[in-house]
Amino acid sequence: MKFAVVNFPGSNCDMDLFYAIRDGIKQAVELVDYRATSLDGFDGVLIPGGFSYGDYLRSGAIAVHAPIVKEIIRFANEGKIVLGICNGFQILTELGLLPGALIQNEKSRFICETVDLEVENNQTIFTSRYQPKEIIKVPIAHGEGRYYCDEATLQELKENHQIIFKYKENINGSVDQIAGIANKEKNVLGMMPHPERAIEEILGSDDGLKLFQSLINPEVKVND
Amino acid sequence: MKLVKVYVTLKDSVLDAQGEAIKSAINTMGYDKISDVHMGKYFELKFANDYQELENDVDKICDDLLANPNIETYRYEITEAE
Amino acid sequence: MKLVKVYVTLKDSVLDAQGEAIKSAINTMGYDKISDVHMGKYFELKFANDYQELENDVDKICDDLLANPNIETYRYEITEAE
Amino acid sequence: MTEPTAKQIKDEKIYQQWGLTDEEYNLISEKILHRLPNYTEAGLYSVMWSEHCSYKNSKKVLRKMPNHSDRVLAGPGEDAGILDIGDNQAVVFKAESHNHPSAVEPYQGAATGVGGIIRDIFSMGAQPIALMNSLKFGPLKDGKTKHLVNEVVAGIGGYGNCIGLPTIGGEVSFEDCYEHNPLVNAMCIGLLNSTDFKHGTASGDKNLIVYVGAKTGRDGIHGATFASDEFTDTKNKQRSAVQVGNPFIEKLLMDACVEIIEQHSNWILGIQDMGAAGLVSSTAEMASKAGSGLKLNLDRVPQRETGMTAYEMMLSESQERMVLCVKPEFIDDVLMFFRHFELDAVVIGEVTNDKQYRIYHHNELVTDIPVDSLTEDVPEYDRVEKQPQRMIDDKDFHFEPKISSLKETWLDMLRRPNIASKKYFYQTYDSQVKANTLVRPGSDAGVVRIRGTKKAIAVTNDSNSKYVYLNPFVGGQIAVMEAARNIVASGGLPIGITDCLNYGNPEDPEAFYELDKSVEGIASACEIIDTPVISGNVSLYNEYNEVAIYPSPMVGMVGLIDDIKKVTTSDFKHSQDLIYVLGQ
Ligand SMILES: Nc1ncnc2c1ncn2[C@@H]1O[C@H](COP(=O)(O)OP(=O)(O)O)[C@@H](O)[C@H]1O
Repeated sequence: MKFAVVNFPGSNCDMDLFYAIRDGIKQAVELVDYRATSLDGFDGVLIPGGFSYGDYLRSGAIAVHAPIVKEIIRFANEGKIVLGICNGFQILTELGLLPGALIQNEKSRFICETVDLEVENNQTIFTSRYQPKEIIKVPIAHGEGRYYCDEATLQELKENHQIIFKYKENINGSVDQIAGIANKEKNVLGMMPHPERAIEEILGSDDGLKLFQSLINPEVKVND
Repeated sequence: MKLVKVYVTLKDSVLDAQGEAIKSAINTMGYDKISDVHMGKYFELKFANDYQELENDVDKICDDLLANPNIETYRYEITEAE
Repeated sequence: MKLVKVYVTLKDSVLDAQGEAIKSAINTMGYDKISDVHMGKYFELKFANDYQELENDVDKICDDLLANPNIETYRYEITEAE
Repeated sequence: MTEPTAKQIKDEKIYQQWGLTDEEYNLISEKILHRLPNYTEAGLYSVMWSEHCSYKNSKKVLRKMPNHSDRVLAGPGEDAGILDIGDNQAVVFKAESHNHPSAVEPYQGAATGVGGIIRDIFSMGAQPIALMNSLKFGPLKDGKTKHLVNEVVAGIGGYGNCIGLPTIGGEVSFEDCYEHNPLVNAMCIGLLNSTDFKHGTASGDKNLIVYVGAKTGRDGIHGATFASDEFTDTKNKQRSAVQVGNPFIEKLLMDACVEIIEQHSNWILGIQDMGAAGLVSSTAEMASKAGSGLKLNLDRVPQRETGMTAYEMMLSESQERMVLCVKPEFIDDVLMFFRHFELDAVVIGEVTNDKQYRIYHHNELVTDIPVDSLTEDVPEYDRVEKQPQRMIDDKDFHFEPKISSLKETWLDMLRRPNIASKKYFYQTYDSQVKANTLVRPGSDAGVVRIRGTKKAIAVTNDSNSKYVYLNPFVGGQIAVMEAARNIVASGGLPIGITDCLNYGNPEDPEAFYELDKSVEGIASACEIIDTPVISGNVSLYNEYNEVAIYPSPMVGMVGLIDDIKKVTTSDFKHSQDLIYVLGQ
């Protein structure tokens, strides 16, 4: 498979994601500039963490006006893989590809920690390698990671099993402890934690690796 | 020149974490009779004087960029500036 | 209840990185007749109605916390609120 | 506003307000120029002759530090020092203080301190890989100090997190003497993927001087002079020498500079960041080091504000700007290259071979002075030193701790802010971005691996100003040795240090003694363990109402770990493990 890592001005986890694909799951991967107008030839598009456009105004708000975004929308609508991590998640909500918004952490400070996540839904192309309800260790690093949506949206997320990851402990004040959600079709995933920082034991955890492995063999179910 | 002043605030249903933090800082400073603090954003946009359909465009700029309708509301005033 | 609205803006000589980024985003969106964008902060503070020397304390809160006189200026309005 | 004339500057002694003494002014007009300097020229001298830019009070002391070893590729004198780590790779590092700006505008002061030190690293062509910081504040007793601490920490985090460099360690301490004079020292470590690097020089007649990065505004004018002055109650308010940072632009600038040097090394002859005293300091140093002269046309400088004078433009400390020296045949390539990163890049002047420094503004020659008079020919001072009275008085003092309840004392100690965990602070720094961090803040040293090799780099920041206050020489030694223990305890071999020397007014003989003797202590310890001092920074005049801070040298040490399997951390691992105590 071949993946695109979209590089916005100010993205700073682009190479981490690049290495996760190249070294972690040994697949083809290319950095794609925000000015590009085509994602032809790619099987999945990954939007990295960082501070696109300095996170000025609101995180992710300015990035949605970059040229590549039209292609990301097309890609998502065609049912192809779209994964947004941290700033990538913020961009996907600003774009409306995912519901809700990410706002300043409850304690109003940036938090960098490795936290426990619970895999809420392992029946997706992103999570099929995880056990149901598996607890995984994944780093977070964000100041605006509190997931917010209104009551009706939350009901919908629950009914459609769109909540993919939850924090074990509500570290940032997110509604329903939400750490990651997918769209209804489950081909677009946004998450605040950084699985690409958890692909080697030596860095503290390799629990993020299964997420990337799920992408290349979506049909394989590891749970018995 | 037209000067447009835009005020963006969080919806009441959304917890204003920064407002809370500032409130407790104000308390720490010794002012305890403050009951509520909210923090929002304030913008000043300048446009050419002969701008057609300014209001229409300001609405769009607010909707598409300056405010996120999921969490925020906005209001604005259009004034004359030199 | 007294409602104090505080507007904090960067001094003219101070770099407004956010304003510049927002301006170029507005240009990218196709509105090119915008000549200037500045971003500031907006606060709403609520105080008890019988607050003595409100103005005095608001000045101090602004000077010491809400604005930094080295880079920012502020103005405020005191209004009545229910 | 009309600028004072050369005669007014002399008659009204305006130069004094800028920090020049009568002797210095006379030296300039009588021995160097043989005429009176005009307003712009006097401004250039006053800022370049400040302690912050010239080290005129500390140079003699700094020479005592060892700066050679088998690994040293570049030592003091460049934007940052460089150490060979084998396999055609090198580490580049430096620390910088931003004490005064942080006292005035804590968030921006701290943030721009981080921004400045990052530029020092990538201007050497190195890829920055990690950040550290050392912070000292007054006791955490009132809202004011808490606010200051929160803002400084937020500023450090705000810049580093946004630009995407992991902050892998540092230190925070609290002491009465820092209440009005907090210390904010930041360090950056970079990796050079080749042992050849770019000097900050401007050489070769007719080669072009290129300005890259953010536009110039009126911010931070006289910041360097400001850093060479004390605080008093009355001065506090009127200061406005604070610049604000834009980490977003710096990220673009960093990526562009690293890439252009890595991929198009032949296009660029020299590169330097515009730090303290911005345009004048960077360009004058580049020309002087190369033995060249320079012509600059200020009308070409990208400007954020209108109506700026030559004086303002030359002294502005607007952030996120670099100066390059480029061969004319590659100029189009270079300009195009930066434009692709959406950065301003313009030719603002050219190199000459007559060692004169000439500035044109609105088609007028506004400065025409020997370039070396701004850099190499700055007078050096031999300050008088005297052992502090307290050391003489307390010579026989012995302290015997009286402990009635070991448990109570223990718990009481753990509660002290200086001993308690600093997680509340470092949790707000992204310590893992780039996915190379093997040891995060909270252990003895931060450790980052070098991707693609078995190696890793360990870094620590250490200072204990109380020891230095009690005995400057021994205190200096202790700082180095503590750093070395932290490196060794992390599995590394200490290979070199950088430092920030934070002291009071050097014109006070006791303060100068503290500086001199503690540097001798640092030097002697560095000799013993073969850790050359390859870069550093001096911050003097840290005083408030004439009371100085404790002498506070900060040592930033770097260690090499040849195999990441050898990385060790400080926490106890399993119950039943045996605990050993090594040493005396
Ligand atoms: N305390 C010190 N120990 C060793 N070298 C130092 C020290 N202070 C300054 N230097 C060196 O002197 C040079 C000039 O430093 P500085 O003026 O801080 O650089 P800049 O302001 O251009 O970043 C640098 O090479 C720096 O490493």
